Amino acid sequence: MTDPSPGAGYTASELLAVMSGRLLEDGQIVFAGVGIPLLAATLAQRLHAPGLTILFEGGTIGPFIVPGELPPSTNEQRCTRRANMLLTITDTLLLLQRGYVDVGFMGGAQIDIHGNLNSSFIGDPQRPTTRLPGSGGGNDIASLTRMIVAMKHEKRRFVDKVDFITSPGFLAGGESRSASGLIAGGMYRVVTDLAILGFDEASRRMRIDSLHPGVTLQQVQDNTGFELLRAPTIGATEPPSARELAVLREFDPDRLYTA
Amino acid sequence: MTDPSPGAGYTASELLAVMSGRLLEDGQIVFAGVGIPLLAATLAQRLHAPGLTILFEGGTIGPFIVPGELPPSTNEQRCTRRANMLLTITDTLLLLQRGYVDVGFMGGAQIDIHGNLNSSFIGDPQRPTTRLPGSGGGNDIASLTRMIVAMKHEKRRFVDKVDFITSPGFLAGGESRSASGLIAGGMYRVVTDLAILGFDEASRRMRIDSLHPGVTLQQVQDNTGFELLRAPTIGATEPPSARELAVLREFDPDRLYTA
Amino acid sequence: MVESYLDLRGKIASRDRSLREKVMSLEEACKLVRDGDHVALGGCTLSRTPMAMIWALIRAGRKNLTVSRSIVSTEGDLLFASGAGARIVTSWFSQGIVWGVSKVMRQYTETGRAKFEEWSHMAMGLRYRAGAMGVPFMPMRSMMGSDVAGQLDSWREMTCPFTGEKLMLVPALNPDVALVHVQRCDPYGNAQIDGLQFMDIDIPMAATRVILTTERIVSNDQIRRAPDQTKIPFFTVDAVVEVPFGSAPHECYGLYEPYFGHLDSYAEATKRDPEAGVKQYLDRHYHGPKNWAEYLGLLGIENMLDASRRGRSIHDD
Amino acid sequence: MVESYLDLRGKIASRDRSLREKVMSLEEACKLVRDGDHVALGGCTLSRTPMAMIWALIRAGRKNLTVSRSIVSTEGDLLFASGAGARIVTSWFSQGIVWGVSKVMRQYTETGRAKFEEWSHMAMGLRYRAGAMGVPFMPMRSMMGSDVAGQLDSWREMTCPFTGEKLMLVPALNPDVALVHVQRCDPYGNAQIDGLQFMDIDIPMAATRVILTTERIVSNDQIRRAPDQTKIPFFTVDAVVEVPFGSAPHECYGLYEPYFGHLDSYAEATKRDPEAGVKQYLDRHYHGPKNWAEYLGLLGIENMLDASRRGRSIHDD
Repeated sequence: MTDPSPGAGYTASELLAVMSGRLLEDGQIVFAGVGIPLLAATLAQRLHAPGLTILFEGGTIGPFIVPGELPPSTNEQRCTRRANMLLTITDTLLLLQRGYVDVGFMGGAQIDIHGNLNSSFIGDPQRPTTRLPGSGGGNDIASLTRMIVAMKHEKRRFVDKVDFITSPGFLAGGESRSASGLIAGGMYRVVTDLAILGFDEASRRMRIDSLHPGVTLQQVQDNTGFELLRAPTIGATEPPSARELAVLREFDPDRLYTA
Repeated sequence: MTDPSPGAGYTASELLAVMSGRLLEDGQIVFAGVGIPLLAATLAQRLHAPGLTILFEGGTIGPFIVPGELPPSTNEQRCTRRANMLLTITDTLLLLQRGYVDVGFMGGAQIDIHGNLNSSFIGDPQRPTTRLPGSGGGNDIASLTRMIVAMKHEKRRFVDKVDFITSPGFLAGGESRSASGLIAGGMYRVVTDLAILGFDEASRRMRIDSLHPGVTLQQVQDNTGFELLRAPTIGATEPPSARELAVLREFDPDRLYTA
Repeated sequence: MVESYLDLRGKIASRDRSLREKVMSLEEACKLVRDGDHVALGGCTLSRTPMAMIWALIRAGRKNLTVSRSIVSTEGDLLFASGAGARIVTSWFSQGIVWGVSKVMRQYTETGRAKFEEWSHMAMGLRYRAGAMGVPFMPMRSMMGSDVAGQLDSWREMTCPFTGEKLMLVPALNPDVALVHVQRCDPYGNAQIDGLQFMDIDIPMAATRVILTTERIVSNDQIRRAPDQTKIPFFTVDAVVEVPFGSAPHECYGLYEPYFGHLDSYAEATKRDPEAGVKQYLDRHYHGPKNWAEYLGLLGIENMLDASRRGRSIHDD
Repeated sequence: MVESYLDLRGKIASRDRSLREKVMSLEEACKLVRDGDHVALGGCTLSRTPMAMIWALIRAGRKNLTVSRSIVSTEGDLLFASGAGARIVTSWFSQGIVWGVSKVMRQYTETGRAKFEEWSHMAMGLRYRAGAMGVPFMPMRSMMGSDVAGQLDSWREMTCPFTGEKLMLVPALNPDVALVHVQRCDPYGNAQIDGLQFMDIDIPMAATRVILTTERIVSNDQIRRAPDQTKIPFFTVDAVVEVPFGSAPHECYGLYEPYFGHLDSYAEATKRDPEAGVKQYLDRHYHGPKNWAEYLGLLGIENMLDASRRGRSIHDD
């Protein structure tokens, strides 16, 4: 991945964290994965969304992450600092099913034209080139709530059809998701280091919604393995502010997730 | 009800508690209702079965009841004294379904030839003479484990067919219980102030197994609203010992359940 | 009988689930309950009954409620007799085994003026649990073959596609409102419950709106010091009402046992003429007092001290 | 794929479920695990991993186990490489996101020498829960439509008889043995778990045999003083083994955090030549030490103190 604006004073990961954090709204309940999602949600909580509630898959409701003590996954005690409640993993995931979660927020390894995510196999699943770690909560989160995905924008990651649907987006597009039994939720936004992408209401194909500072439509298309639709009006995102970057760096001083 | 041996020095309820307590074995897990079952299980625990574990529907595993502080139901804090664990009602009842309980132990208001219990309606359920309190855990206990029922032996309580099957015994007898989907458990013993009754293996009809001191077969039959089978050998139970009665009275000094 | 998944989700999506204060009075909380609602009650028999909230609803003249609970005691009598409750869905309904069969329950059900809908105890629990989990039913292995099932029509049997066994499917229960009384919670509704939990973890999760009454309100800081003790999460809660002795004359684990003398006299008063007896009781204890403290005064300070002494003895071990 | 109800009940009926002492050594507890068993592990990722028991099973030469867990970390590498584990059933398997994809997991699965069977995380949880409840399946609303479901054949879809909605039915999982590490339990196996519970309430209830390792054994009296803190009841438990730092180098809530330096060096050692690296690790840390204390010595006293200091900081609030 290339930093879209070298000399901008922030890394691509920091850009991702800032841009996706801005999509979260005050008062929402957000089911956040470790890494960029956790950082972005914490950033939002400290800046524009103090009433944001973070849920971690490991069983934590409403924690406050301590700067400099980021957890290695969502399942360690660092995730529980000053939480409102701890509960079992199964009951935490059931909060998604019950409908209590506004936004599921994850990273992605590979995504396709309909927002399906793959974190299981690269290549033929029967004889994979690479066995990836798998679903974790991804399948459940993507099946049961509105999703924001934060990932780096590379051609090999944005493919026409994923090798394996680990976490369902709109499956084959159109009405195929709800026909499969997934009648709630769905892919909402994909945030990359180049742009913010949404999905066309009818075809459920990926669409460019807005561009990050200094990025062109062509640049986004060039880094994508399929043809992107374009929103009627393409927005331009504001660059990360000094305040946003300062808070981010306070939380991840060792650049564990934002190198 | 008439005391079968006036001047015996114990009430019919005390006889019931002693006789049914003796059926419990050391090491068993017993799901006990309030009243006689609770007293009988506590008695067994103090005398011949120190390793008996008592479960209460309200969510208590392995308590020790404090003498003189009997709970008004299985759902108050008095049930929890020195318990090993408290859990939700639903999870307690699920222990029955999972197969962890050796014996379910309840009182009964009305029973029939196949051991079905009624605690819901006297008369036509559509226009009942008496609306009784209902199932409580009775239906689940009787459906999911081997049952001991302690009740007073009266003709109006021992009927050919109960007005309403609240807690299933062997339903219509034979294989009808398992055919209905209830493939585990079943009625084991009915303990009364006159006798101990079992069920014929094939017909699943009620059978006299043994008689209490001074009680005749005819007397049992006379107090029963249907024809009782008789075990090949009819046993004779030992009368309550002074020790048994003393412990019982220590636990229920106010004769709350043993008047 | 079971709501569609999208309807259930829609109801939750429209609620304000942010971390916000929601402390109010009993009277204000009443506004969250509408005539005809399905109201689920926490606690069981004489334990942690949300008595203060029931008291307030009866005073506010709510009508035609369907009320469900694991096991129903005197509060069921009062709901029937006041006209607030038209139907009670439960596994067992009477004052308590030591007082015999409730004459008030009998009076109202035998004359058909009110309905007592009976399920097995586990069925009640699994219906709330299915509701809490966001699925339309739970499979179980009891209630089959019995007349308890026979008199109901809102269950299904199925043959298990894995084992070929017969299973009972009980429908999810998603109450309109849940009333739960707890020992303590914070102003946001994070509740910690000591002792017996009954069905009070599933019920608020299954309900569309939740009213908590609490013996005391503690700070959110205190909750956050022991988050593994929180049993009900704030975002399920719509109202928090601080009501000391909010279950009296029933018990609240670790704080007070039942007021046995009062319950004996209630049983006595409703024995001969159940209808007149319960009406007098309602007039005196429900409609008479100007507030909850005055109600507690009628129950008597000495009785309060006695119930508290017995209640706190649980901590002697 | 799902055992019949009568078989499951028969297995429980034949166990000694009385209140009895069951304290033993790691080596004795190993005898409760047979080659080819399905072994479920408590904890999640780096938390409360029953590492000491896994260590003992590998040392005892157990073979061909199917191992299931909510999320699998380094213990999965070691089970594969030692030959103890032939199949791992889980939702996620890698050392941890900060160390990248496990090279050992890749080596064994990509060459087909061991199997990694993937389910959604909630499916894992509901499979254990169905097993714990004594029903053959749980209905749920995820995994449908995805290739996660597509590559498995032991689930069923159904049309809900109440709502007409499509539902996924996941099969009950009743492991032969459960290994769970806890902060404290009594000699009978009544266990209290602080902090995150993961799937460790359902797993012992679902299993046929349960081995608890515990940071310390407390008296039954102490358990009975706070029975509402007990999370696993004694009658599900077959062995209690006291093993301080029994999750090291993973964490145990409130006592020690992960040994991060050790985990970094493990990742480094298995990076270039995963197979040789993990074998060396097993030789040195698993087969080398004469007992658990010597294993802890290899991890280093300073690292132990550091992990403990960080672990106990959770109580600073």
